[in-house]
Amino acid sequence: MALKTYIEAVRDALREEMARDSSVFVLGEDVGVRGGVFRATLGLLEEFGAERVLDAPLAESAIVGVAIGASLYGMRPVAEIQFADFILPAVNQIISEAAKMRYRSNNDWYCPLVIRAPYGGGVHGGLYHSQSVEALFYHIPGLKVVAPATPYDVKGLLKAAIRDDDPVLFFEHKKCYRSIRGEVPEADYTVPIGTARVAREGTDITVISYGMTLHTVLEAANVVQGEGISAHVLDLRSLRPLDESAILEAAEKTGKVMIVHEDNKVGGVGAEVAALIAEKALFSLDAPVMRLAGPEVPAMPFNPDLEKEYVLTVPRMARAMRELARF
Amino acid sequence: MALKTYIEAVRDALREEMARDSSVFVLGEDVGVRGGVFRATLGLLEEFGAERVLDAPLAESAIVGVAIGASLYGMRPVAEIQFADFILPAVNQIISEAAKMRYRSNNDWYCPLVIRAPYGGGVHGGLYHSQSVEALFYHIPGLKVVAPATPYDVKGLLKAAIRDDDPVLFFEHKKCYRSIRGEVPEADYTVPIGTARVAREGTDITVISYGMTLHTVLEAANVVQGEGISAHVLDLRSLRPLDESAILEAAEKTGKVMIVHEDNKVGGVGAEVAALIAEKALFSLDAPVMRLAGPEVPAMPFNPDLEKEYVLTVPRMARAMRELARF
Amino acid sequence: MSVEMRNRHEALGLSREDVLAMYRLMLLARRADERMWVLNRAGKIPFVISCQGHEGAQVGAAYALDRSKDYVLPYYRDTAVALAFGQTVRDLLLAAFAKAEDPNSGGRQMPNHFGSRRHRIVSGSSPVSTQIPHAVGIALAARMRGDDVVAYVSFGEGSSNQGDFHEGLNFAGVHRLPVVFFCQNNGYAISVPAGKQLAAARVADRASGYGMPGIAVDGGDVLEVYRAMKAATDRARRGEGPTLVEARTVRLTPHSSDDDDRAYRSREEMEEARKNDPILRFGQYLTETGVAGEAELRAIDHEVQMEVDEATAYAERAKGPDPDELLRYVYREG
Amino acid sequence: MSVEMRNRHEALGLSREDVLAMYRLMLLARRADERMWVLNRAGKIPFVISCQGHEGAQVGAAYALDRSKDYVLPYYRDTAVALAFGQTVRDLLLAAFAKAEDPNSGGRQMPNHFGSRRHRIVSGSSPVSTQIPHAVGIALAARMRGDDVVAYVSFGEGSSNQGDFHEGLNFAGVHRLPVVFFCQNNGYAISVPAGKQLAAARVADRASGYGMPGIAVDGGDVLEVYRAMKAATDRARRGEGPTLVEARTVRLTPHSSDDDDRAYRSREEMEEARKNDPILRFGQYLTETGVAGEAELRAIDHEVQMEVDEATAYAERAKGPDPDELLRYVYREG
Ligand SMILES: Cc1ncc(C[n+]2csc(CCOP(=O)(O)OP(=O)(O)O)c2C)c(N)n1
Ligand SMILES: Cc1ncc(C[n+]2csc(CCOP(=O)(O)OP(=O)(O)O)c2C)c(N)n1
Ligand SMILES: [Mg+2]
Ligand SMILES: [Mg+2]
Repeated sequence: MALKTYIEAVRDALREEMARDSSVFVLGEDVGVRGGVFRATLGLLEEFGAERVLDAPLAESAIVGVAIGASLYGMRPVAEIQFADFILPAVNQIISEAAKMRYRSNNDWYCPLVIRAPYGGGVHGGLYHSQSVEALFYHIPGLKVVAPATPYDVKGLLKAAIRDDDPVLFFEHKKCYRSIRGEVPEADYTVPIGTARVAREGTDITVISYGMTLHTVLEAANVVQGEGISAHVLDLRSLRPLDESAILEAAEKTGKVMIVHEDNKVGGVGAEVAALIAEKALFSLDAPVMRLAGPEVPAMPFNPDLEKEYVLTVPRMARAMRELARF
Repeated sequence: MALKTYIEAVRDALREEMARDSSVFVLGEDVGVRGGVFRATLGLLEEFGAERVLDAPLAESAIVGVAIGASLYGMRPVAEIQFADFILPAVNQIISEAAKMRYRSNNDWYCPLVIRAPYGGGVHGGLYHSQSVEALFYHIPGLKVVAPATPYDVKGLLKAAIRDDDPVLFFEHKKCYRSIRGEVPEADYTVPIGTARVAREGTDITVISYGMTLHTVLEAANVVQGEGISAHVLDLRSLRPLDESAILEAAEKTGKVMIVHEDNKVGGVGAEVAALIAEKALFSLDAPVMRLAGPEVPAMPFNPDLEKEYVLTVPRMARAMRELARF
Repeated sequence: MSVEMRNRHEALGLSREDVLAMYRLMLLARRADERMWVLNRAGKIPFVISCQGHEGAQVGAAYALDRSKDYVLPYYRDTAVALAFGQTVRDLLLAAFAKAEDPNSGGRQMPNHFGSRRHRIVSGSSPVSTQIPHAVGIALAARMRGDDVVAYVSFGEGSSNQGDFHEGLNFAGVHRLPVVFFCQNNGYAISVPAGKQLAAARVADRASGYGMPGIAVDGGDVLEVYRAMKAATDRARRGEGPTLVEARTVRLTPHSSDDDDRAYRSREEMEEARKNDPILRFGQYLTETGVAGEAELRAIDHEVQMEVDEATAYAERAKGPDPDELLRYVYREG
Repeated sequence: MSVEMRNRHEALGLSREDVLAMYRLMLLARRADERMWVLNRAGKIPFVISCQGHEGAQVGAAYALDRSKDYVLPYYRDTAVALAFGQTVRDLLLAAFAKAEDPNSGGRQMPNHFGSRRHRIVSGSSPVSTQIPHAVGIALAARMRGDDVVAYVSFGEGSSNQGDFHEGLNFAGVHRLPVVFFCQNNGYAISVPAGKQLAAARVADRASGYGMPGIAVDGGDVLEVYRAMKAATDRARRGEGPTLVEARTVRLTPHSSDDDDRAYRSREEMEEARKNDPILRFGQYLTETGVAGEAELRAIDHEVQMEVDEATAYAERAKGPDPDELLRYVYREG
């Protein structure tokens, strides 16, 4: 095992999959000589050549649309959207085309396609380099959506996504890129899409999260542990399909559930998780299902004080955990 | 009061608002001489001229983007998207631009803009002329989203939307267009955005819905009434903002809640409604919060048997109501 | 009649058999289309969208491709292209009746949403122009794999105003990919005339903005379309990059069975359009050049009608999809 | 020196005061920009995106507009346009420090995301090219209202590959709207050279696809830009419709403070680019034509530097937004 950063795990997964399978290639803005603005594709151009590491024109709908076409031909494109905020021009290609290809052709055509996009804030990105966009996609049948929190899961899920025969949106929290490190095996492995992971065992309250906030949740869990509150933490990892049984099991374990995400609350992933629990584990509940999420504003402001005000901090989470535990 | 169809209410609202305020104009595909493919804009060209009834090139991002620009100048454009399915190329303009304009400019610029789009299925529209797309937008701060079920609400809400100083997505269920009739006052009136409406008083179960399925719910409620089940029915009308207090009140009234929509279940509007109830009315509940929604498939197929299999029918709803009442 | 006129098809390398097959194909598409309107008006099928008036452009284009290996991404009017690439009239009618055997979608999509892997016809959707970047991706992938493949993609002039047109052509231009972009300009996008859709004199004028040639041809003349498309596919095959070809056609029907075009097209205009019926014009060419006599053409028509009758009977009787199919193939199964 | 050369600005109707004011504006934008890099490297501001190398194009364009009534939709490099339309160096620095008084956004947006209603500068965002249809809508609305307004909208050559470019220009072409589309072509989109962005020789070549004139000019020559833009705005004002103007510029900095361009640009190329510095070139023109002496230009620079110093001090001390502001102005209040 080696200690790797989150972004190294992205890069390793890409390199290993490209070496393993000649139908894998990457395309996107600045992915070539620049190695991506976050350096996720660094070195790939040198190793695999310009044909398989394609600097695309600045046009996201074409990046996704061309990738769809290539995937129909049997390639396995990994498209990079430079910032998740800029996936919006490609929504039509993603939802009308990639998501519906297999269904509309009655299983005749399909898209083995991965779309990687750095999302999330807390990095002084301002309104348009900080957004969480997963809620626009986790609703859509035909898509798979993952949002890993650890380098281990990044590598295993990205490999699984590339080998998947259906379109996968792969959301990388950009604040994790360099701040999160973890053990990553040398040997080849995958993490199955659609499975959550218990990130912390606990008995008093259940906290469900994903991405960067998972780490804040774990920190806050340590804080309240000192006060005698034992938090059980579930990392969703996959947002579509959601791991229903893991969610219900975690909810039933403590009967007190809090869902945490950076994205704003209304209609966010937490809505579905809460609804699922209200539907299938209602009588295990000892407290209302709590959601701690970003505020109902369009995005995270650039000004650092406003940004801080937006972000869910350890103290805010710890406060919510205490409240839930006391209930 | 006059008996009007749903689409007549759309047309009347447009005509009256255009006559009242010279800054109101409509643009979209085939809205001019053709009067819209559903005939929502019939007669407007003759009455208000080609400058205010603009046949736009076949390009939804431009239709919305140009409408945004005009709204910034002080006009009140009403953009028609021919089918809600085709709103997807305009998602970037809607979410990145219209929704964020006021916030990003610190209240200096804003978009008094309405986007009308016929949505929903059951009319042999196949995969791409039947979709419900409201879940992509009800999550987005900065937008308002309405989806009326009756001619009265269509007219009152469309007028309110046109007079609103923020962008409103106005979703018209195309199956309602000619099949739903109702009383509409002659005098000018508006229905405030963000308010739900009790569509039926009842005491045993609460059913929450909107759009076409509201009518099926009411039919099913009549069916189970004969069996001694009294259903309380709430018509959401607005999907963003949701009328939280009306939802909680309706839930508390019977303690047994079912949410119904045509859109698929995961991450649909019902998720937020259920989550809200699980958060704020949990201890009033006598039964799990039930959701009856479209299946997790990309869209409604063209074949009539498959379409029928997709649609939520009166018997299916009645069955679910009985189940909930028995709980 | 001049010798050049007589020899037009021969000069293009097309044999007598070729041009008769082309004529037959055009007629087959037309008669199948006409049948669907009859079925629609009889309440038997809910929707029709037509190729009528476009058959010359489509057959000219399809014959310029290598039907044994090229890929096509047709749009909803491209009935004759689907037939040229191997779909049958039965297939068309199975789709019209939305039966289980519909090769495009098993009855899930509207008619004329073509797609069948074994014919290298890529599945299409309703939102216009999304197929344009797909064609570019197919061409890119084929080149990566070292395959000799040209991708054909078609669309209307109205659809050439979508962002995906621009982004797709630009990508293909930059990477010099083997794609032929085929615009069937019938002068209308539903009710909106071309002049309100675009200010350029010709859609083909857009090509220079993508560093590729743009050719406009008379789409009512199947041989002229063949000539232009052959040059474009040859160019693509030689690795010289994409071409935008615009064929001026006529739309001989309303936009679809849901449309009524009397509000926006005069009957005089329709009369004019009918004079440009590509089947009429090609029939005249064949008789005037002595390739075939009137009787021979009538015989073809008769044969084609029988084929359409048989297909209709078959498709009407065919099984619909099992209702359980609703939930299948959202993701890979097994 | 020839007479024509001497009189170039006079022939364009620009007075000595005009050209000195233009020079000052270019320098003001440059010095403010340079200051931001210093502040960034000192860790005082998190982000800079530059106008350096584009000032000639921008000032030439802004002067061709009517700064008392036209609307501008600038992109993030358009510092000099924002200044020309009334924003001050203080405003620029307030935005750089993301302070409450930032006129664009109250500190919510990144620097250089210009917008202030009182200056008729329309609020911009980060996703490129979205502003292009907005400019078209502004022009449409102004014409509906009968107002004499031209809308200016700018963007890079990379951004001219977005669908919104195509859709926006097409709409304006069809409706002959008073918009000037101003492409600042600096040869790069972050690291990707223009040749990988588009295959057309010039972005201006795209204009014919929209039925409008397309003009390419040397963006390092402020007077040439002024000439081309004046023709375009005059045309727009006469009701003759839109124009696409492409100004070839140089990007004298990395893409932004987050970029490192050494991986993709040689130092020789940068040296070449510096020779095309529009400020250098305009300074030479002014001295060679005798409009101003070296000393005079130095005096302007001194004055400008003082203005930047004052602005920096003010902005650094200014109040940040109250944290409660986070939740405000999502919708209309009250
Ligand atoms: C994105 C999108 N918007 C709107 C429509 C509705 N629509 C279907 S066909 C059509 C007109 C297409 O015109 P054109 O491209 O000229 O093709 P034609 O039908 O004339 O062959 C429209 C507006 C659609 N299918 N997709
Ligand atoms: C839709 C979108 N995709 C990607 C980006 C990230 N991005 C910011 S600037 C830029 C390059 C722009 O190049 P160009 O248009 O040539 O303008 P320049 O910066 O060279 O002046 C990119 C890719 C973005 N802002 N918006
Ligand atoms: Mg057309
Ligand atoms: Mg550039």
